[in-house]
Amino acid sequence: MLSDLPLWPERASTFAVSVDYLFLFILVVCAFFAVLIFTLVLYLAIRYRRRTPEERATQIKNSLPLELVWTGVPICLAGVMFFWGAALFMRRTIVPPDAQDIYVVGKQWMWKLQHPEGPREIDELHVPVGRPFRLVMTSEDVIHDFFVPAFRLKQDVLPNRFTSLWFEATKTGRFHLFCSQYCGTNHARMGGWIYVLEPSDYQHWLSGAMGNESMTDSGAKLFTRLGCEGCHQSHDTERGPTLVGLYGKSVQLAGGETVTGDESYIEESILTPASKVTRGYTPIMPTFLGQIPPDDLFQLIVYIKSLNTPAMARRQP
Amino acid sequence: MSATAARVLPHEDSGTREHYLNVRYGLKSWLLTTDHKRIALLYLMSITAMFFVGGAFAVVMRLNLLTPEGQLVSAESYNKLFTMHGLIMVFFFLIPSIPAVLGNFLVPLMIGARDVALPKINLLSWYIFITGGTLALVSAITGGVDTGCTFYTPFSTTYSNTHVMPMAIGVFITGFSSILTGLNFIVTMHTMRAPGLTWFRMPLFLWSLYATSVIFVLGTPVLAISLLALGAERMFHVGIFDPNLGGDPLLFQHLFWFYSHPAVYVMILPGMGVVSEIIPCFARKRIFGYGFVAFSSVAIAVISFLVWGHHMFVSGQSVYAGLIFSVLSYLVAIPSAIKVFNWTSTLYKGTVTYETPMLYALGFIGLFTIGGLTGLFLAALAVDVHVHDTYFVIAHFHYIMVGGMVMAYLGGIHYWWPKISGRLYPEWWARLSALVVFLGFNLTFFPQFILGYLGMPRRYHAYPEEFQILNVMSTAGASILGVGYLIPLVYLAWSIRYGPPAPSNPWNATGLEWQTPSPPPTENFETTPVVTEEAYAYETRPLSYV
Amino acid sequence: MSEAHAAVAHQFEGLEQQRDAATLAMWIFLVTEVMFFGGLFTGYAIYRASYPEAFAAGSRLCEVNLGAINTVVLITSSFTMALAVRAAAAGRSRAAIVCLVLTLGLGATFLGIKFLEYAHKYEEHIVPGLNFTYSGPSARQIELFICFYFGMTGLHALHMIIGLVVVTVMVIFTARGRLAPPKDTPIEITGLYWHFVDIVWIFLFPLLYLVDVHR
Amino acid sequence: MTHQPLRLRTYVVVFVTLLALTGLTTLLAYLDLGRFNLVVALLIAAAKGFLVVLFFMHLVQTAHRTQFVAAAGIFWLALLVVLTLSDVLTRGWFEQPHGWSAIESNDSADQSGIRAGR
Repeated sequence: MLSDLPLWPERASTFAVSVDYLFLFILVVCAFFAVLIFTLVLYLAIRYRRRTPEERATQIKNSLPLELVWTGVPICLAGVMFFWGAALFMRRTIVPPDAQDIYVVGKQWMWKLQHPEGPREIDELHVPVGRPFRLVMTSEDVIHDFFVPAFRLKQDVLPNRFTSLWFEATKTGRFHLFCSQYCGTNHARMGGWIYVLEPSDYQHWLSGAMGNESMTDSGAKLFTRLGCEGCHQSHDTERGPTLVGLYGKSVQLAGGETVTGDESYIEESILTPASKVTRGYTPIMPTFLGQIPPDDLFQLIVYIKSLNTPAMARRQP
Repeated sequence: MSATAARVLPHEDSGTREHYLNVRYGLKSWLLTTDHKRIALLYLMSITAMFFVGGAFAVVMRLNLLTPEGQLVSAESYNKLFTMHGLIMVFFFLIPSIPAVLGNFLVPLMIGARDVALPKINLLSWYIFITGGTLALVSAITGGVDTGCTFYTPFSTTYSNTHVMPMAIGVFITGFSSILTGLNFIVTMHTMRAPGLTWFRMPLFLWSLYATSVIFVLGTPVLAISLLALGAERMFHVGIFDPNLGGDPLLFQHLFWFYSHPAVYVMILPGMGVVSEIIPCFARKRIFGYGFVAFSSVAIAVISFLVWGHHMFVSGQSVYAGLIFSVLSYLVAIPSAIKVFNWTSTLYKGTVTYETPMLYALGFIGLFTIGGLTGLFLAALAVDVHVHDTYFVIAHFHYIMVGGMVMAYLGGIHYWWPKISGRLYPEWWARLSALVVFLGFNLTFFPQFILGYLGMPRRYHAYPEEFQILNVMSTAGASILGVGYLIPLVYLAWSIRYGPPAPSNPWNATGLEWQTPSPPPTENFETTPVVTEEAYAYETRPLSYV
Repeated sequence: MSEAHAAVAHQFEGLEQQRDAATLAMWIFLVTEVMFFGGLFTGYAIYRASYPEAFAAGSRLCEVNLGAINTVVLITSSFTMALAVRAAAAGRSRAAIVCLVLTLGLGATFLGIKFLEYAHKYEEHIVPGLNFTYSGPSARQIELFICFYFGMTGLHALHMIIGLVVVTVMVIFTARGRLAPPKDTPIEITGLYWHFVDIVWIFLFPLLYLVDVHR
Repeated sequence: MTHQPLRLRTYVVVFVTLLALTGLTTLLAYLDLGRFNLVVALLIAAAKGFLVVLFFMHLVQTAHRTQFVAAAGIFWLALLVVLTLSDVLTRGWFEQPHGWSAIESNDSADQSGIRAGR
């Protein structure tokens, strides 16, 4: 019976292996102290039980060195745990440059995922093994949390804000996806599966799922439909700065400080343009808050990012 | 001043002597009393009722989790169950349990005063508690709340259509009850100590209540303002926390956890104080490292205000803040470790006996150690990424709240029951219930550590099949625990009428509260006692009482 | 908290202990009030750091001259309250009553000016939740600022009203002679509360009105 | 302890200083000091607050423990504000964007460096 009673989930990502080592280290330290305290309490309670009513306890003076020992040792152990944990946390935060983006939208009780090449998925994600992927995530309503126990990774997904989570799968197979931030009635149903495939199977799946157009094309259509072309063209006009090469560039703001052109900046400039006005321009851009659903917003952002490549930039009016 | 008779006989029948219970009768004498002892009993009755209401919710939740599909109750009612279980157990049982019941009863007695500094405010505190409690129960009966006991926005402000407002106002009102209790204790301990009772001769129970009161006074108002803002946001949709209107949901989490993390220390510090009283008494030995245990209570109260960010490591909080809060969270674990080591060393070379309070105290040390150590997993940033919002967290805080605080509360109730009721409880029944509680508790919550690391998220009414075995074990444990908690209710009630009358110092313990008859007269002491000895001077006490 | 009959309540040893307990209790209560307002100040600090321009624009919607007058009114009322406490301690109950009534008048003036400001904002249709129809760049964040404006000054005005009621009770008790020394602790405590409410306004005035006057 | 009352002169001096500081903070607000506007305004407000606390509320004469209580109130408020701001102001520091198709955009040098994000 014990064989199918697993004690920890599969290790299916680079991060999972290192987290398990840290978990084991803390487990060993805590098990040692727990056993130490349990045996000490039981031994002392039994060894020094009152045998006869006349027995007298021998009073002990406090001992400063003993107190310093059991203050110092826990501090050192805690320090090791902190630095190890913090180092791993930084590895979780710094995204490797060659990671490919996938856009995730959490909605009350389902996950909508879209690959830049175009395939859309609901509650499922197909990824090849051995390649890093960065999930750029936002929510349409309340706070959700993208949790994959097999990868030992989770990240809250907040409305009107992008949070990212990167992983590199190391094992093929099917792994649970949960929503682990309470989000309402069917919070328990809001889950799914992560399918990690061999690269060849992944390509096969990708070509099969190419039904709809890539995000860049649908982004371009949106760019024209929403009238962005009127102001943002291949070069600066007096009405609006060009968006060619915006992604990753430092933008000088009217207020004097500089901001990096990342997804959050693009999203904020689309939804609430007046909060970060580029130097030399007046805040005449209308606000699109509440008018563009997050899926379309991702497509616009992918299109704007694609303007970094000269080929796409030439097709701008 | 120590009682001279070696074997203290019940020298006068407490029935004829006038004491705080039989001085006046009738509803008015209870509802308008300013006697801290009667107010303590009013609190005892109200929080016991709330404990069994919250416990009932927990039992239904555990039964629902027997099967992976969770068909016992629907998703909505399961969400309401865990929210109400959390809110009632935390705000209406655990927070007032030791401070308002044992604290109200014992603080004046332990410092040799006739009453707390502000008796009318003490009664007002109980009425505020009852008002808040009624509002919470009304909200529960008329439909319940499904936002989770943390009221996270924007779900609680815009997306939940349950009775969030009455519950938020109920908790808002109850917060002032703990503020007033905390204020009362601080002023009482500062200004009304008996002559000769310096700070370092005070029992450690008072040190832990002092630290708890500091948290009450400094933390609870921030919860009040965050619930007020939540109410305003829910009524006027003005965007304080609504991201679509420019607000930041993380601001609510910051304000909520600024109070709620110190509140979890409010839910353990008094338990530590009770254990620091019980262990020296039944080991007949001075506590080891009095100064260290006292200062670690205050240190816990202060550092607990610096660590709340560890609840938000994966919530979108900045990585820089995560690093700061992780370091400080490890710092707050140190004083707790010091306390555990000092309690264990107190047993060395003592003459230990196993009365029920001692069983609860030894159980507390074991279970609190596990609870505290699992906190180290949650403070490590990388491990918290995996175990945050899973059953690992549920097991961690239940080990501290139920394994620690409720065991200490029951230990304290049994330890001071002769003083409170003037009757002795049946020893063997009490030892049996202590054992049942210990076993039931471990069977309920230890499997949840494994469930947590396996990745079962919390607040799930249905779960994948592979988690079922551990959930069935946990439900089995919960039913044993439920029975374990019912037994004391029966025999303690029985003992009020049929228990043998208790002498003034049944355990022959140190402390001013044992130098007045039990149950004590309304004025507590005929003449204000003078303290001459150190805190736990058991070497000068006469030998055992057995 | 005023023990009308016996000078010392039964649980205290002497008058000194009772006065110590009362003032310490009031100071601790004021600390809870500091943390209570502290929650709003934290929210204000976060949103001002996140939306500096919007908070500057929002602050320009507040009438600085009325705010300045209110600050002067409240500081004067704090002065008269301090004199009242001093007179009561010295047993000059007539002078104490005069100063207390002056404080009442100044407090009422403050509330009058405050509700005048609220009325102006209502006419300009910038009351969040009721009739907020301000449009323009970053209207949402300006509504957030105005919401904090109403939240903070509203809570402060509520504390002013409570203060006025308590001071009125003190005037009645002093007139009846129940607060002659050594039983004048309640007046001192009311003074502490009143000065606290004044200090909250001293911080509210620059944060809400003087954010961006120079542009 | 029943402290002897302060001289009337002290109250008047404190009152006049408070009025002067109110005027000062209003005037200084009309000068464009950039970031320092907020710092100056808060310093003046803190000075006025301390004057009221020390003299009008007799904190100067009360017992040390009451002074400690007042100091604790200010310290805890600072704790709440500073630690919460430590989260908000440093949100963009570590998560740095990376090029989608990784062409070397003009200032990729500080790509991985820490920058004052939003």
